[in-house]
Amino acid sequence: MQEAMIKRAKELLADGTVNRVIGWKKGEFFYDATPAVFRTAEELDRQFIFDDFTQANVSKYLVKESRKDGKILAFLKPCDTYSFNQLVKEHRIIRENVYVVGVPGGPKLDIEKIKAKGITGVLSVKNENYTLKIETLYGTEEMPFYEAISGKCESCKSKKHVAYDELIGEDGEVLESNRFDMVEKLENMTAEERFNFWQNELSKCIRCNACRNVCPACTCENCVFDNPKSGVDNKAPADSFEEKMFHIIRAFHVAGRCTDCGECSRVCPQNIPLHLLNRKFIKDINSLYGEYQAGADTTTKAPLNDYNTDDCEPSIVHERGVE
Amino acid sequence: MQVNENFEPVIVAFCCNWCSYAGADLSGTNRLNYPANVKIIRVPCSCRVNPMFILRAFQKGADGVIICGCHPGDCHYTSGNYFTRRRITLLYSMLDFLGIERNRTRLEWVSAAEGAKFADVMNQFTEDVRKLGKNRRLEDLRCRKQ
Amino acid sequence: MQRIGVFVCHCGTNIAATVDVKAVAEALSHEQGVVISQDYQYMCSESGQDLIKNAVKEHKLTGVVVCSCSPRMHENTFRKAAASAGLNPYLVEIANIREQCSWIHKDIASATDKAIILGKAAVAKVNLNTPLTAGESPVVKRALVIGGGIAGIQTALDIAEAGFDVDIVEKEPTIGGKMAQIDKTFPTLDCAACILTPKMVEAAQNEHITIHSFSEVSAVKGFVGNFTVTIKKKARFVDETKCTGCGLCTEKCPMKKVPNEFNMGLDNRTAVYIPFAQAVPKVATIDPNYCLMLKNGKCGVCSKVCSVGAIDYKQTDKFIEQKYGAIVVATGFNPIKLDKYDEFAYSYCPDVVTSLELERLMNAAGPNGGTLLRPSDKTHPHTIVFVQCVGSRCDDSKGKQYCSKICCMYTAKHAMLIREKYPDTEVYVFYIDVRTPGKNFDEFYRRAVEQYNVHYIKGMVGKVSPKADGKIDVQASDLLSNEQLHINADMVVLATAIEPDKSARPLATMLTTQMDTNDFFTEAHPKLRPVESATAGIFLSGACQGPKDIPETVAQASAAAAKAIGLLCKNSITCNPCVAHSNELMCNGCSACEKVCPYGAITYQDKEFRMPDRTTAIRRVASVNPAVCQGCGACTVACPSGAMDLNGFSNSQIMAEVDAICK
Amino acid sequence: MLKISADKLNSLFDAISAKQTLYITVDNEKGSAEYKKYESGMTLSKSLNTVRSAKDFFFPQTENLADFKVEGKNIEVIDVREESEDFVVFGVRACDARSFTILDKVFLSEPVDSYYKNRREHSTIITMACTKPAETCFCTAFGMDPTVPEGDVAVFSDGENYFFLERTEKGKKFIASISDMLEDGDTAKLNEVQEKARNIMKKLPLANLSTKSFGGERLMKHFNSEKWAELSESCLGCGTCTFVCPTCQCYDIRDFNTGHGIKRFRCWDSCMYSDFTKMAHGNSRNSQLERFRQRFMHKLVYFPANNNGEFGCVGCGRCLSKCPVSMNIVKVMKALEDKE
Amino acid sequence: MNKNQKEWIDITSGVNVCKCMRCGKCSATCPSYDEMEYHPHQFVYMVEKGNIEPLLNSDSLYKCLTCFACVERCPRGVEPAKVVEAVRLTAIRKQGNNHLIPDQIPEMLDDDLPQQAIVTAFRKYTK
Repeated sequence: MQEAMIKRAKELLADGTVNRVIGWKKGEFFYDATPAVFRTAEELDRQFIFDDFTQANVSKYLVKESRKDGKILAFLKPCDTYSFNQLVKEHRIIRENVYVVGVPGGPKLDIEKIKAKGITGVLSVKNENYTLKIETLYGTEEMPFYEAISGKCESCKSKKHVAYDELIGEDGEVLESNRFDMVEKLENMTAEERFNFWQNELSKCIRCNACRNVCPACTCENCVFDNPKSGVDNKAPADSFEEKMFHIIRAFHVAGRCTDCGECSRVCPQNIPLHLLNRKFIKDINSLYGEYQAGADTTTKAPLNDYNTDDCEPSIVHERGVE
Repeated sequence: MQVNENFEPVIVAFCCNWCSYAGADLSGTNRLNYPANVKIIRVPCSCRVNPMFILRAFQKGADGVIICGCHPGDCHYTSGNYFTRRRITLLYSMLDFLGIERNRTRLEWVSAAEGAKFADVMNQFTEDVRKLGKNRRLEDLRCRKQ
Repeated sequence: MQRIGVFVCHCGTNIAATVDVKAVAEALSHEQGVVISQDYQYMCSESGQDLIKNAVKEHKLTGVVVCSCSPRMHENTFRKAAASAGLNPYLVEIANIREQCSWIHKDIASATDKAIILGKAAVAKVNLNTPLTAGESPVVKRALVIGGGIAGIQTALDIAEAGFDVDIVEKEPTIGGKMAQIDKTFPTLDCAACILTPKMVEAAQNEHITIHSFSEVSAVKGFVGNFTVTIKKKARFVDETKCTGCGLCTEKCPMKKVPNEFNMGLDNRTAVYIPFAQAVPKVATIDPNYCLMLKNGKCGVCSKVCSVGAIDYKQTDKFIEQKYGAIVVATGFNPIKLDKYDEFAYSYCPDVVTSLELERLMNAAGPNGGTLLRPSDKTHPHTIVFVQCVGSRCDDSKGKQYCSKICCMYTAKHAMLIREKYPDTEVYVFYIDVRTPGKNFDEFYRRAVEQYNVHYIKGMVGKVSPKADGKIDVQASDLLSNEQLHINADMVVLATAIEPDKSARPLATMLTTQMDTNDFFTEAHPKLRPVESATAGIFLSGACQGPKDIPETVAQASAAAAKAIGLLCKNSITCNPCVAHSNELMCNGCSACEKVCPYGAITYQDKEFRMPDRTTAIRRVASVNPAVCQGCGACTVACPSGAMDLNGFSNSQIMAEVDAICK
Repeated sequence: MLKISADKLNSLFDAISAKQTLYITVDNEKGSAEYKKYESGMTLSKSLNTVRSAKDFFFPQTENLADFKVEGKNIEVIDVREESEDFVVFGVRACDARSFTILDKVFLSEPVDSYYKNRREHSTIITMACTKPAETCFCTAFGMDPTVPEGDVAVFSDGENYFFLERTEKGKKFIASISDMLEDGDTAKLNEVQEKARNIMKKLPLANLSTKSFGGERLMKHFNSEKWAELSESCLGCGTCTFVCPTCQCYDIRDFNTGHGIKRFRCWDSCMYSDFTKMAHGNSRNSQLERFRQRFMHKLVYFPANNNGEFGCVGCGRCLSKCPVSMNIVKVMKALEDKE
Repeated sequence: MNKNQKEWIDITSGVNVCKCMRCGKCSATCPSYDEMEYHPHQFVYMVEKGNIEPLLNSDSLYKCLTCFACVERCPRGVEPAKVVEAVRLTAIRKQGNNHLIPDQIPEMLDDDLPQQAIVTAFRKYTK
């Protein structure tokens, strides 16, 4: 797959439809590829990589890149295309400055899952019919492929490219995913248990803003948390309230716009399940206002920017579920 | 958890200028009593209430926040309260998801003619919040008054 | 540094009774930025306002807080006072310590604490106020009157008199409303048609007035001075321009079994009809539910006989869009349904009629040509019983709580007319109280009792039961002689309660005006602004605002017209300065605000910006048209980065109020 | 050297925590380690290092500096400092231990930071030698021998028991206080374990990372290098690297209005943030390239220039694994090396 | 004006007698109006004035058929039948004031009087 992408990229560079390519660049090890912009075929050959570990969502970079001159080629996985569409709908990406090539998503692996199993000093990983052979400094280890799948791919919601000018490999379709199971489990807990669960999780937050800066829905020019005049600019996790305020407001700002791409939970250094907050909003919107997938197209109004006269009343929150 | 009897909850009410604020005035002209814990902030429309204000109130020590607006269909700005209804339903559902007690937050449609309803809602809401006791789950420890 | 003046009002004893105003003034004097804090007996009085003016000049104040009654009452008074002293009117904040504090708490300590907190919140807000100047927006010199009864006609005539164009939208085929159905009017007994039809003709001929009969308002957009209204002209299958009103088609139409609404269903009319002789516009209308041609395609007699070819079976509803500066609501009233009052046997005895049906029975153009006959067997009635307050003053779910105001007078009128025309007929009126306030009203009622000896019996009718021989047994109690009467009556007339027209509720939603629980339009202020609605630019004329008789309706119609003229004669009106504004540096151009704006006040343009990293870039930013924006604030919450803020109720101001309250 | 058998370690912990508060490294349910206040029954963490470094004990993420009581117009200042109680931190790795010496250079040099000093004096650091370094470790590049860590007391494990070696005066006193539970033991097996660890160090992928092309004197060359554009293009400016880094010492001072007074607190700040060192005219480094360059120049050039060659990085490898886009100091060093 | 007797009647009847607007509709629909000395609207008016003595020893207490026509038709929601019942209970509850004594019954019987009427009357008129 990587070779096909490099070949196609070189063709498009050569015939001038694009003057640069955004993809992933090899890192020090086999798993730390960095999103990068390539301008020459030589750079592509030397550094371009696309394998089981390149899972970063590059659509957020296109906000800045699409404003530069010249057209850019972007390799987008199915979940990235939803974010891309959402950003196009909000006029953050100038659609005609981007040439989108859809690449197959496929379950990506997460090195953190391997390390969490206590395997350290990892040198290389090979996948032999769904069991991973891991070379480490301390001998070789084995691990079933499915246990190393990244969190966001485990609950993958769709393999369908919703925005592309061209496709490499065939297009998948929307999947029936169990992404709301954990949300339901939490909903069935009592209020006391839920509060303790979140108190324990959110108190670990070190306010590093990685979740906000990686989120393709969080592209404000001047975020409300950086602007002292907004009244909610808090930088210090003085006690549990600051994080709750930050995460509730952030979840609310992306409510109805979050495409559930899972990047926020992937990048959190403290492994807080932040995607559960966004999924709670998605589950509520689906159950109260009708199925809605952000980024499925670039026209329908986001649920919070729309209404219909017979919406349910907020007291529904009091009547349902466990007290 | 036991609730001491002389606990006086702090309740912030956001009332929309055209309906519920007029309803509050009407309950005043009819001398319908409701507890003094409720303090009203006037906003042009219930759709002006930003979730940040609600969280700010809880942060600074409020024990209950209630939002009052015009009945859907009566809004002076035609669609203001429809947006409020969606935003507040999602926000309250999220607060419930985080384990905050449900009776600390409420939304009530009160028209300018429903002075009695306004007083009843405020009495009942203050009682609900008094039963729950001081807001411990969503307060900022630094703002806690000794 | 802010220099704020705090003024705490006693409001006589309204506030001072349960709030220690001295303590409030003293407590607020320590607040940040407060330089002067004093209390006074009546802040809204002339001397009270002078207090503010002098303080502004003397202490060079940059903000004023008045702790008094509701801002809905005297915000403008205090703003004007501050403005006349040179302070920007929008640097004045009101703390409502009367309706929302002193009047509703008995315990002085807690009421005073609350007043202090509300004062602190107002001071915190005024610290962050910015001076605002009201913008201007153009006024369309055209008025719309919804409803063509006497109220609508009178208002339209007065507005036209002032030289402005007026459109009347009437849902019936003709204007005239309920008054056209009335026989004589009290207290002068002159015939309703004689005083109404000249006005209808005048309205038709006035070149400033256009009448949209058989039409309804289907959508209203915009705001004061700039309403865009969509009028649905219902299909009447007759070309208004061609029809001369000769009535030939109504004679020849084979379908004669249609219940005639104009005569309250007491007689029938043809499928193609003209409601009554003096109808304006005098144009036929075809009733699609009964016309054989429209229902099953067979007939077409009317198009054959019509000499000018005005009949057009293919006509469909037409929609016109029109811009207006002011809208006057004159939707009028209807008698309530009596199906829940089976004790009066209205639904199963034809001789039990409502007063409006009696009007038709006695009217010359009525079903029996003016002679009063019993609807069942067309014989002359010898005893008629009138029952007052049917459905009015009822505290149960069946009827209305309010008194319908006009029944006592029109029942006295009916009784007097019957006694005068048919001296042999006995007339009994069962009443709870006779309410005849107003000029010459009581004298009129006493004449009915003394000269025409109508029997007024204090006591309510309990049961009306028609007997086999056609007579009706009325069982009532006579409270003064403390006995139960059984009267053998030929006819029973029920003085039915009146309620607003059914079209009022959807119309209120379109106009975003307020309504009370009985569906009457709520006036801006019951005593001081009875003919305006709380929504600027929308006025109330006639019974849509509450039960009232013709003299009052005409008075209020002219008042509404005066108010509308007051608005239309301005070239532009100062509009609400508390509108949204976008901070272009922080705007993402994501058009979330544009989607939630009910008035479409937000547009986007590409502007060049110097970015933080010293490059220049073209960015799509929002800009709010202050003339169109009404300041609802929906956009400020839809905007994630807080770029969109609202003058007068900005994010920081509301947060400051929240902080002051939770302190 | 004094030792204690592995199974009696918990009773040692109980003894220590009886006298003063003890923090040890514990594995949490997410598979990563963190420092926790010791309660009996906790087991020492098996993983290599914690996510949040030990600097949090001396330079906490948020710390109240002073309170102001506001009554209407008069303000009263309240000093909130109180003497820190003694505490012991067990399980610090060599890299984190070296980070304390770096932080000491910053906070304990004139003008001395009293908050930091107060905590530093009341602490006793017990470090543990590394036996299974991860591929992201490169502490050897900064002249550190992880098998013999610094700190007050160094602890070595040879599988069955733990050997204690005092490294400073404070460490000596500490060992004396628990000497009744320790007994002497030969270190033959220990030296063998250390030898095995050392040659693994040599085999680490980043073992031969050299720092000779960095330091104070190459400031202009690195500052004007045109590689920064390519290196910084993927950086999101989030601040994870600075908050997990044991040697980052920048902080911001802010006031918080609690409604009945003002709390002045200091909190970690990240040079990657857009409002870092934001002044009246704005932020002097207003593009992500300048902020990115500032972070690594500070670690590799500015800090050594001010501290006679001592680098600002201790090679713990946290920023390598925690950066959302996997851009880190190793890639920067490799990109900026003088290629002879 | 017997204060506590009026309050007791207000409580047992659960009726707020001040709501009556003196329209007389209850008496108008009362089927046994003629037999009663005091009519339903008078019950309400006299209880409101507290003038209860004449009601207690008048026979009209036992003429009320409890058909509840007055309750159904009262426009103000005052329930006259309950007021009558409350006054009747006040009367019966006095010592030895049972309106119906068992040995009176035989001569009251006539064959078309339904047996059920006797049972309900006995329950209504005795303590």
